[in-house]
Amino acid sequence: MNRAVRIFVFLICVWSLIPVVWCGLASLKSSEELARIPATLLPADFTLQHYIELFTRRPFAAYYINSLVVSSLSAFLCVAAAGLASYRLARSPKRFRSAVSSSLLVMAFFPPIVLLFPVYEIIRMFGLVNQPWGLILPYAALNLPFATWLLTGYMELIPYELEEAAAVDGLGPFAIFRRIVAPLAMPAMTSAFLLVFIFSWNEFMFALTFMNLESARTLTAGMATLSGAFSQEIPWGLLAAGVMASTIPLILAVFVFQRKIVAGLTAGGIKE
Amino acid sequence: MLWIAAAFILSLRMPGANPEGALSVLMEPDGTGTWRMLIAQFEKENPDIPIQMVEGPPATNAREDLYAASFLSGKAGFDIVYCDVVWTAKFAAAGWLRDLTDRLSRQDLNDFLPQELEAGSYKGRVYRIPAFTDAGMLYYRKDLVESPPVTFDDLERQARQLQNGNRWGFLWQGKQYEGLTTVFLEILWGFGGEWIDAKTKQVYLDSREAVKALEFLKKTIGTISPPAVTSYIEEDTRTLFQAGRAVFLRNWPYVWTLVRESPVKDKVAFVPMVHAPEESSAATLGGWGFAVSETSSRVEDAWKFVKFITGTEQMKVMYERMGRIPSRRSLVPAEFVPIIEKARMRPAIPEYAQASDILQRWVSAALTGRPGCEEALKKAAEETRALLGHAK
Amino acid sequence: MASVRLVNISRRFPDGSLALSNVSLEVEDREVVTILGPSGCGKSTLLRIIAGLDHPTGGEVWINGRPAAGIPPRSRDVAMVFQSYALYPHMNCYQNLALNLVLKKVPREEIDRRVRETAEMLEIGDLLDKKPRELSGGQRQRIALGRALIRNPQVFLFDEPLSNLDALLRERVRHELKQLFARIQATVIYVTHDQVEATTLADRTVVLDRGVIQQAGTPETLYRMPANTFVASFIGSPAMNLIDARLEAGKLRIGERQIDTGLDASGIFRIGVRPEAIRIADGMPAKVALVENLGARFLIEARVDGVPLMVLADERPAADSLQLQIDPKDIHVFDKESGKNIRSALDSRRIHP
Amino acid sequence: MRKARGIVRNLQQAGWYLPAGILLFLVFVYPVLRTLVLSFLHVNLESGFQPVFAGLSNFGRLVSDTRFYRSMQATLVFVSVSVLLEFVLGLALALALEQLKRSGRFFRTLLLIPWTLPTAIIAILWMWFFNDQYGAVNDLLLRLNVIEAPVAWLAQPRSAMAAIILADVWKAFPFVLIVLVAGIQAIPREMYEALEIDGGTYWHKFRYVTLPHLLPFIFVAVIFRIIQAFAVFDLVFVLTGGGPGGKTETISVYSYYTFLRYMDFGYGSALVLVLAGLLALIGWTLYTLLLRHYEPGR
Repeated sequence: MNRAVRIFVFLICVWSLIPVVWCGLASLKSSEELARIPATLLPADFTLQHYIELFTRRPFAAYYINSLVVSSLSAFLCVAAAGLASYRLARSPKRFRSAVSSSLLVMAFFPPIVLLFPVYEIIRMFGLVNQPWGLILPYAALNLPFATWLLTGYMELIPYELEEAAAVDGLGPFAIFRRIVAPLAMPAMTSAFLLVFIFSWNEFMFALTFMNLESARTLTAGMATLSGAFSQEIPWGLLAAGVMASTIPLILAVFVFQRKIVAGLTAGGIKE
Repeated sequence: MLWIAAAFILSLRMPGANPEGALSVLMEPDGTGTWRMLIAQFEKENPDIPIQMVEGPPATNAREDLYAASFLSGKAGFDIVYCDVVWTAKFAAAGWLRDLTDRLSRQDLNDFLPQELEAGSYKGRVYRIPAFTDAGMLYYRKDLVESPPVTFDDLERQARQLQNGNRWGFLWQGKQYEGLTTVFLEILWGFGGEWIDAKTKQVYLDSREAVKALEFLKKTIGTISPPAVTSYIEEDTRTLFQAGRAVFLRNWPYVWTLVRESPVKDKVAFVPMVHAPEESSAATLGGWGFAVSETSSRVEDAWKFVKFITGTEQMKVMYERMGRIPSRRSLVPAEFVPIIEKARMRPAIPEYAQASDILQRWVSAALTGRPGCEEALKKAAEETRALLGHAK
Repeated sequence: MASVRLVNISRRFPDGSLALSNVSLEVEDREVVTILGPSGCGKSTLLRIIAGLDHPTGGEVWINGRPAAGIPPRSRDVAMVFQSYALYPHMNCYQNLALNLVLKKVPREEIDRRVRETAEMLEIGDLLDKKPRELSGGQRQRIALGRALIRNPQVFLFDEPLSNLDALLRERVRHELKQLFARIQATVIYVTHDQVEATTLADRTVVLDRGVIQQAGTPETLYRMPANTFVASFIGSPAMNLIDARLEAGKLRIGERQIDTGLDASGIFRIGVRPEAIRIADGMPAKVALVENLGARFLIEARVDGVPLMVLADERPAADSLQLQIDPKDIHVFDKESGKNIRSALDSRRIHP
Repeated sequence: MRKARGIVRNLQQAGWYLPAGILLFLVFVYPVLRTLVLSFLHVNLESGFQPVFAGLSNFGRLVSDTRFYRSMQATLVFVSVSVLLEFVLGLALALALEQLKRSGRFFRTLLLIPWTLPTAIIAILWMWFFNDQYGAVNDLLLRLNVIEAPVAWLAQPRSAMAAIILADVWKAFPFVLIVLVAGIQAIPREMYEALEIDGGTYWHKFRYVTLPHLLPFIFVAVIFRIIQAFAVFDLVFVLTGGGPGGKTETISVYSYYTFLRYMDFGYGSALVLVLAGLLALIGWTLYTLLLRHYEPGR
C-alpha cells in the first residue's frame, strides 16, 4: 500500500516538473541540436547562446525590469489599500462586513475580459497607455478583492484590546494601524504581497493590450510576441531560454516563501 | 521598502513613448537587416527626420492587433504604418489612416501595379502606398516532375506518383489563420468560385465551386499532404520542402530566394497555381505598403519617408536582399510576371478580419473533422451574410 | 491624581440591548473603587466609557472636574490594564513600557530612567529585552501593570487583571496590588467578577448587575447590609441561604421553631441567612444531607423540615442529625417581588450618602 | 454638536476605504456600468466608433450567433473535463501525501511550482511539447511505440482540446491539492483515533471522517476552479488561438477578438455581459447548492 502511494506521488512529481526541467535543459542546447530528430535529452553541446541572445537581440532586460516594477508596485499598492480597508472592515458590524465580503467575492470572480475594454478606455483617458502605471493600477485593483478578503480574515484575529491599549497609550487611529495593526498583520500582508506579485507577474491579457510598445512590455506579453503562436521562424532555443529566464524568479520564490504562499492560498480559499 | 522606492522611481521615468523627435513605425522582424539599412539611408538623406523602427512580432495578425491597440489608445503610437493589403479597408474605415490620394504623382499612379493600388484604396481614395507585392504560387521539384501540373487533377496525380515514405506530395498552409484563407481562395478561384463581392457585399461561399474547392483540399490531407498540414504555416512547409521532403509546395515568392541556398537549390522551379480544366489560375494578392497615421503630428515628414521607402531604388534593394517582388510594373522580374498577373485581391471591406475568421474557422473545421464540406460552407456563408448585414 | 464622576451614564448597543442604565458614581481623588458583577453586567463597558474607548448613549463622564465628552482616549491621561494584558506582541517589554512616553516625546534619558525605575519596582528588570510571547502569565501581568504605572496617569483603570492567573498566583498578586495601591496613592477603578478581589482591594465596592448599580459601599456594608438578594448572594462565600418563607407578624417559622425578626410584616418573603451565621447548638432539629470538606471548615447541607440550609461548621457532624440555632439579627428579609432588603430599605439613607 | 461629530467620524471612517474604493471604482464599478451602456449601442467600424443606439439588437444578434454557441460549447467542455480531472488528481494526491506525512511538505513545494508559473509563458512550452516535428510528446510516444507516426496534436480539434485540458490540469491541480491538504490537516486527529478504537478500516476513516470534513474544502476548491476555468484566456489564446476550426475557442477568446480585432465594442460588450451573467448564475447556484449549507457555525 505505502509503496504504491510512494510511486504514485513520485510519478505525479515527475509529471509536474518534467516540462520545466526539459525546458531548462533545452535552453542550454545549440539550435542545431534542438532541430535534431529524435531529440536529445541532455545537452550534447552546452551553450549559453540563447540566453545571451535573449538579452542582446531582444529587449528582454526591459521586459524584466517592467515586470519587476509593475509587479512590485501593484502588489505594494494593492496590499496597502487592502490593508487600510480590511482593518476597518474587520472592525465593523458583522452585517456590513458580510455584505462587503460578498460583493468582494463577486468582484474577485469577475472574468477580466469583461473589464478589459472599459479599463483600457480609462487608462487611455489618463494617458497611461505604455506607462507602467497603466498596468500597476489595474493589477492592484484586480487583486484588491482577493487581498482585502484575505487580510480581513486575519485582522479579525488581532485582539481588539491591543488597539484599545494603544488608544489609551496615546495613539491616534492611523497610528494604531501603522504601529500596532500593520506590524501584527505582517504575515498575512506578506502572503498577500507574494500572491499579488505572482498574479501580476503572470497576467497576460491586460499586458498584451495596454502595452503596445516593445519597451513597455512585461515578460508575459513580451514572451508571447517572441513565441511560436505568433511566429514563423519558431526560435525554440530562444523560447526555452525566455521561458526559463522569466519563470526562475517565481520558482525561487516558491522555494523561499513556500509556507507564506500556501498560507495565503488556503486562507483565501477557505475563509467563509 | 527600498526596493519599492526604487521601483517607484523607475516606474515614473520608464520610457513609455518614442524617443523625442523620431517618427516611429512598427515593422516585421528585420532578420536580414534590410529595413535597418534602408532607414539608415533615409536618415542620412534627411538628418532632421530620425526614424524609430520597432520590430514587431512575426505574425501579421499580431501586428495588426498591435496597430489597432495603439490607434485605439488615441495618442500617436506610430507615425507610419507598415500595412498589409487586408488591413487597409479596416484601418481606413476606422479613420486611422491619412488620405494620400492627392500626393501621388501621375507617374507613380501609372507605375504601381493596379491591383496593389486598388488594394491600398478604400472608397476610391488611396491610403496605402505599396512597397512590394506578393502572390501565391506553386513550387515544384523539377528534378522529379517532368512537366509541371496545370490542373488540380495533374497535381494530385503527379503527387501520388512521386511521393514515397520519405517525401510527401503537396504542402500547403492549413493552420487556422490568414494563410489558410489565402490558400483556400486560390483553390476557390481556380475552380471558378468567388467569396465576397466587396461592392455588393454578396456572399458566394455556398456555391458548388466552393464545395469542390474545399473537397479538393480535404482530399489531399493524409493522401498527398501530411496529416499535420492542418497545423502548418508558411515556414513549416518551407523547411520541409527545403529538406527535400515534398514534391509540391504552395507558398509565396520569398521562398524563391531562400530555396536557392538550400540542399535542393538547383532542383526547384515554380508555376502559377493549378486550376480546374475550364477555369484559369489565380493567386491571392498579398503585399505590404506604407501609410501615414491620421494621428501623427508630422504628416509631411512621415510622407517623405513613405515616398522614399516606396521608391524605385529601395524596391530593388528589397528584391535583391529579401526576395520581395517590387510593386512597380517596371521592376517586376520577368519570371514573376505571369504570377503577378493572376493575382487577385481579397475583398476590401472593413469587416475583413472577421469575415476571414469565419472562413478560416469553417474551412479548418471541415478539414479537421466534422462537419462535411457542404455544410461547413453553408454555415460560413450564413455567418458571413449575417456579419455583413448586421454591421449597420 | 484626579476624581471621576459618572452622571446618569447609559449605553445602548446598536442591537438594542441596554448595557448600562443610568449609572451614576463618584470616585474621589486617590480612592480605590472596585466594580463587581457577573460577566455581562456592563462593568467592562463602564470602564471603557471612562477610558474613552466606548461612548455613552446618555449621561456624562467628568474627569478631574472637566467633561470628557469628545476627548479621545489618548488625551484623557488614563492608564488601563487589560484582562488579556494587551501587550504589543511585536515589541519587546522595554518598548511596551516606553511607548506612551515616546509618544509624549519625553527625552530618551528620562524614558530610560523611568523604565528602569518601574521595572525595579515590579521586579521585571531582567525581562525588558524579551517579547511578550516569551513570558509566563504572571510576568506578562507585571509588564501590563508596568505599562500603566510608568505613565503616572490621573486615573488607573483595571479590567479583571487577575482573571488569567492561576489561583495561587492570583492571591499573591492581589496582595502585591493592595500594597501597590497603598504606595502609589492613586485613583483606581478596578473591575472584577471576583468578590474576594473586590472586597480586599477596595475602599469602596460597587455591585453592578444588568447595567444597574445594585449597591455601592464599603465591603463591610455590602456584607452586612446587602441591599437586595442579588448583592446578598453575590457577596460572601459560601453563598447566603435564600429560602421563601411565610412571616406572620414578623415571626418566621422554620420547622417547629419560631424566630422573631423584629419586623412588623406578614406574608411570603425571601429570607436570607449566611451559612456562617448558623450555629450548631440546641435549637431546630435538622438532618444532614451532605458534607463538603473545605479544609479548615466543613460545609454541611442540612434539611430542616425538608428545607435545605447550608451551614458552615468547624467540625464534621458526628451523627446524621443535628440541631441548629439562628440569631434573629442575622436574618435578612427581602421582598419576594423586588428582592429589596426590607430592613436596609428602611436604613437606605444611611447607606447611600 | 453630537451630529456634527458623527459626520466627522463617518468621514474619517470613509478615509480608510478611500484608496481601495477609488481603485475598485475605476477598475470594477465604472467598467461594468460602461459595458452595460455599450451593450445597448453600436460602436464599431461601421459606425466609425460613434455610438449609435442599438436597443437590444446586440443581444438579438447574440441569440443567432453560432460562433457564440460554439465558443460556449468549447468552454463548457474545457471547464467540465479539466475541473473534474483536477479534482480527482488533487484529491488522490492529497490523500496520498497524508499517508506519507513527513515528506509531504517537500512534495507540496515541488507541486506548487506549476501553479506559480505564468500561463501565457507555459503555454508556449506546451505548444513546443505538442509540436508534431520537434515536440517531446511525439518523441516519447514514438520511442514507446505507442504511435507509429508523429501526431499533429494541435491540428485536430479533439487532440487540441485535450492538449489545452492537459496543460490546464498540469497547472491548476496543485491549487486543488493545496486546499484539500489544508482541509485534511484541519481534521482533529482524535476523530481517527476514536474510529480506530471502534474498529474502523481505512475505508471507514475516509468515508466517515475524512470525506465529511473535507466536503466544504472540496466545494470551495471546485467552485474556485470552475469559475476561473470559465474565463480561461491565456492558455487558449497562446496555445491554439481558438483553432483548429474554432473548436477550442472559448468565450473569453471570442470576446477578445470581437473587441481588439473586429473592433466591435457594442457587440463585444453584449458578449462579455452574457459571460458575466452566466458566471454569476453558475457561481450563485453552486454556492447555494453546495456551500451555504456549510457556512454558519463551521
